[in-house]
Amino acid sequence: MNIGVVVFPGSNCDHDCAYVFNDVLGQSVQMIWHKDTQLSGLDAIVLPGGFSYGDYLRTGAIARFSPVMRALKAFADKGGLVIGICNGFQILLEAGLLPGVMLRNTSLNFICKDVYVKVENAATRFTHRCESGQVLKIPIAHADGNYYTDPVTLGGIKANAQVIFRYCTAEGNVTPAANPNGSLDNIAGIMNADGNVLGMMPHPERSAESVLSNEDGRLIFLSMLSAFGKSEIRARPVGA
Amino acid sequence: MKAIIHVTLKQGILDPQGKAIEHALDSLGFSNAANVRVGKYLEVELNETDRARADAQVKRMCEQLLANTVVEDYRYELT
Amino acid sequence: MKAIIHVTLKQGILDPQGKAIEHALDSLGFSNAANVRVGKYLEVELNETDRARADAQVKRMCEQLLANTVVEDYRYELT
Amino acid sequence: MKALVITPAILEQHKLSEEEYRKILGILGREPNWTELGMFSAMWSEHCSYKSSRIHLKKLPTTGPRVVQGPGENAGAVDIGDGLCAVFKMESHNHPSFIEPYQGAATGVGGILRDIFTMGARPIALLNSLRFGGLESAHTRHLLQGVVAGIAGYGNCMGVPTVGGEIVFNDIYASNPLVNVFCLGIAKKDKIFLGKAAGVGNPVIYFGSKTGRDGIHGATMASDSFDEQAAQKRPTVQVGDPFTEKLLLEACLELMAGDCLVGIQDMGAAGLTSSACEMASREGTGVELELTNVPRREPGMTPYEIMLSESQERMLMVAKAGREEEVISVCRKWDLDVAVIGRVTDTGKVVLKENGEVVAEVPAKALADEAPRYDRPSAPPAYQEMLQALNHDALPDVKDANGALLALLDSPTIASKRWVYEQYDHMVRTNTMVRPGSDAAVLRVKGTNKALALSVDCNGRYCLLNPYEGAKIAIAECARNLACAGAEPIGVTDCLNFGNPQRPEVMWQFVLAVEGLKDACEALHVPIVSGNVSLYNETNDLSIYPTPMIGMVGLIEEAERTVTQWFQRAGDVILLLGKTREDLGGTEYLKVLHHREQGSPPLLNLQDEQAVQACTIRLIRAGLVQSAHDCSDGGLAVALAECCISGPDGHVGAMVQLPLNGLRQDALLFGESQSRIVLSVKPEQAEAVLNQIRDAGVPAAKIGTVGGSRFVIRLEGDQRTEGCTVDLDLNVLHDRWASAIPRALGQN
Ligand SMILES: Nc1ncnc2c1ncn2[C@@H]1O[C@H](COP(=O)(O)OP(=O)(O)O)[C@@H](O)[C@H]1O
Ligand SMILES: [Mg+2]
Repeated sequence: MNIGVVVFPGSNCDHDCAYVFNDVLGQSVQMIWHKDTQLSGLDAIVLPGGFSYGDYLRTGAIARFSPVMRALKAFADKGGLVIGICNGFQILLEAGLLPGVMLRNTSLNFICKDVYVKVENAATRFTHRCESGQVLKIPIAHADGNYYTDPVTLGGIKANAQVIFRYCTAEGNVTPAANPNGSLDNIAGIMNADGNVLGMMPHPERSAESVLSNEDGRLIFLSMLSAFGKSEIRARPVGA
Repeated sequence: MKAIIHVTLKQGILDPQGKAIEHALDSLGFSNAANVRVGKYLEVELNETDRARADAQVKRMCEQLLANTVVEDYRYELT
Repeated sequence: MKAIIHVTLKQGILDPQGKAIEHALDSLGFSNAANVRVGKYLEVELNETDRARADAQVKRMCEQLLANTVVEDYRYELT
Repeated sequence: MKALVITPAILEQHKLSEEEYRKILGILGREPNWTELGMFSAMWSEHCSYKSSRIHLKKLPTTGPRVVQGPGENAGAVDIGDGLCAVFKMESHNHPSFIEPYQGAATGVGGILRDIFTMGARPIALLNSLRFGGLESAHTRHLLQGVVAGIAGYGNCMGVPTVGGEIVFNDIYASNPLVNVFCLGIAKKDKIFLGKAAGVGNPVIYFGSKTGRDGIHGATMASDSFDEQAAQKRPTVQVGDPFTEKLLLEACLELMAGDCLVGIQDMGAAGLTSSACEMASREGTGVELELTNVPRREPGMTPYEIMLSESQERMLMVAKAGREEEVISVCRKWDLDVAVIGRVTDTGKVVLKENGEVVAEVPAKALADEAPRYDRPSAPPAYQEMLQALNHDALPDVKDANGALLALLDSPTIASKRWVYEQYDHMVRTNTMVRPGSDAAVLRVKGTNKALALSVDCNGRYCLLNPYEGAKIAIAECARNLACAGAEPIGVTDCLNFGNPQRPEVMWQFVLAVEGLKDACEALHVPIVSGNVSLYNETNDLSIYPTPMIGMVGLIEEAERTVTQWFQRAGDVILLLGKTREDLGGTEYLKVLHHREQGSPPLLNLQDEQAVQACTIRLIRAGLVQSAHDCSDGGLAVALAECCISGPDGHVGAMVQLPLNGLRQDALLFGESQSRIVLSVKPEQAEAVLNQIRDAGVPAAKIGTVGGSRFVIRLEGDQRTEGCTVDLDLNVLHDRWASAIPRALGQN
């Protein structure tokens, strides 16, 4: 599978995403500079986490004007797979590829920790290797992950099964206490109506290797692979 | 010409920052402070002498970049 | 009574945010925008009818919490 | 060049003594002008010149088979095999953080990161050591929140994980908090870059942010004590821009991957002055700069201001002649300001021009290396004997062991630091195998089978009571933390925070502490490869405790062979390595329960320490250990409690029995005897492991079993029937420990 990882000024999980797809799962990875306007030969594109443009003004607000975004939109319009993780999710929101906005965490603090998310829809190209209702442990690391949208939009994405992950307890209960940042309805990840663009705040690339003592996030990448009829090529040992 | 721009959260949208400040004010003893709302304030110098053109430009800046109109309102003055 | 508060970076203090916005405006084609400075804008409702007391309070709020007077200036109005 | 009338007031303002000024006159053979005076003032400040500390620092062991770069460069480098080096250093940002906690701490992180990536290393880990006053003070709470947010704000944005650190709260730091930041990066061994201006005629290139009037004279301020006037120094505050630094990092590493670079140095303290003169001085060359080419943020800046500005996120580099375009295009790609501002010369001088006219001319070596060195008088303080005198018999033994343990876990110095490290991205770069919360952080090294363990440590109270022993213990404890992760120590960096060196008692502390570091490093065979000295940490004549902070790096050959501090499984057997003595002096117990900071710190026998550590590492590498935790603040009872409650996935109880052996109860439970480690091992392997430990000549005992929902310590041989045991519900224990800091901040 050919994966493109977009590098914005200030992206800082770009290497991590490339490492997972390339070194851990054995796929071919291409780094895409934010000024590139041609995207060819790619099966899926990752918008990685980080602080594009320092997160100044609003998270993702400046990055969405990067030249690459037009090509990315065209890629998505043609059905290409796009996954935005953390800052990538924020950029997708600002760019209008996904509905809603991110507000500051209710604590106002940056929060880095493991959270549990419940797979609300396992019939997607990003989650079909999970069970419906499965609880995944995946870390978050953000200051602006408080998802918000208007009630009409919310009703729409819920009715359409576009809410993919919700913050929950280890047992899978979606409770206010399990909500780390104040997100509406405990939303941790959503998808577009066509099912080819996913945004999620938790970082699956940080939980995809046994050496990091957590492989839950790998299920998302494996789902993407098998959506293309691929499987991981080699499971690498530690570090390698 | 200089544009003075205010970007504020729309009425009804939860303002986590405002709430946190309200809480902090309260614990500092300012118990009569309420409904704190936090917005952004921007100053932009414009190399432009035509008022109408400047106006149109600032409006576009706000719409495109400075405010997220899904949740934010903006207003500006030119001086 | 309501306090309208502006908190801005002192002259000469680096404003990374303003710099990044200026750069973004430039690449969006607003090449005549310059010297972007970003500050905070706050609205605080005060359960207080005495103007002088309100004034003193807001001043203390700014000094103690709302502005970081090491790097920021503040100004306010009461309405 | 305009001559200048130098008055005593001007010298005072520049923190130069009459004698130093005479030396400057001798060097120049004339009066300096304003710019030159400013340059000398900055470079000869304590902060830049180490004038009071240098002769003592010479004694530190800095060599070893793994050392690739020792002290003197931007950071030290140690060989970790596979063609790679670990590049690391620690820096203080104490004064700026007191003036403006957020920006002070943030720019501290920015500075140490630049030190690492200037060497050609990609930073992969940050740690921090913090000292604050007691959390009862609103100002301290403000400082703590600001500093933590500043470290988070900068490190998180850079995408460098903050994987560990330590915090101590003690009123002595109330008006002089310490903010020390450690950074480690990985570089190819044959691609280490140094700060040298080699090759006459090569271009000197400036890149990064523009220069503003920020932080002018930061270096001299760092060598200043505080008083009520501190507020007036505020305009010198520097604001960090981590976004620009991230671009600077990527641009540097991209440039370094090519071959157009000759030398590079960041502009830290003393800004353009220090980078220019140090680069020339190291190579014995000179540089000539045209200041009008320096990118500036503000109009009307004078040469003085340009040379002394400490604006952040700036670099100076010497490139190969003719390769300027390559450098410029990489910088432009990353949206950085860049300008050729001068050339390398063979004059040995830093020559500054403005519009072609010479405005300053100073020998580079004189600025960088010829600052006066002082062997300042040292003498023990009059109160030293009183401090050390502690009559144990006058202290009643502990009556309520449960209460005492809870009080210790509630002490912010011992309590969980989760509130802090949850604000730090500690996982970015996906190397963090062991996150904050265990004795040492562990990071795998991509492309190898290895891992690195990192720890920072220092007990300032021990150092107050006995600077020599305290410093030894700082090294030993840091190494012990690494040993508990199965790592062999391979390199040390330090950050020596002391009071005013012009006070003989402070010098006495300093000299003894350096002796202690030396002896401990030699005994544990670990070199010091980089470091920093922060003096004048005093406010209104009150000096901080001597605080020689230590950062240590350990190597784990097989990444998977590492363990954490928390108990793993019910049924495992708990072993205690090392000997428990009546070590109550200087303990956290004495402070929290008896409100005394007195006595002699625990004695440390370096041979015993070495044996305990080597044995622990060997057992972990053999896969025989389930968990390992060292005993430090709060002693054995606290260490055991932490083994029960500090794991990320829930708690596990323990049933422990300790023979009293004639010791006081409080000494046994809360004394801080050194060289002790708590291991848990599988029951079927317990006997064999115990024999191995004893064969290694290390005292050890089986002291209990893991399991249950309570934490219980029974004292064998105690005659009393009441209050002589610890017996607590795990949730009670955990809540007290976990909520202490948020509670103190009013955030629970
Ligand atoms: N300022 C800090 N930043 C990040 N992590 C911290 C900080 N202070 C403490 N920690 C983490 O909390 C844990 C406990 O710290 P500490 O009690 O100092 O450990 P030790 O006594 O073993 O050195 C360690 O894992 C440490 O890395
Ligand atoms: Mg420890």
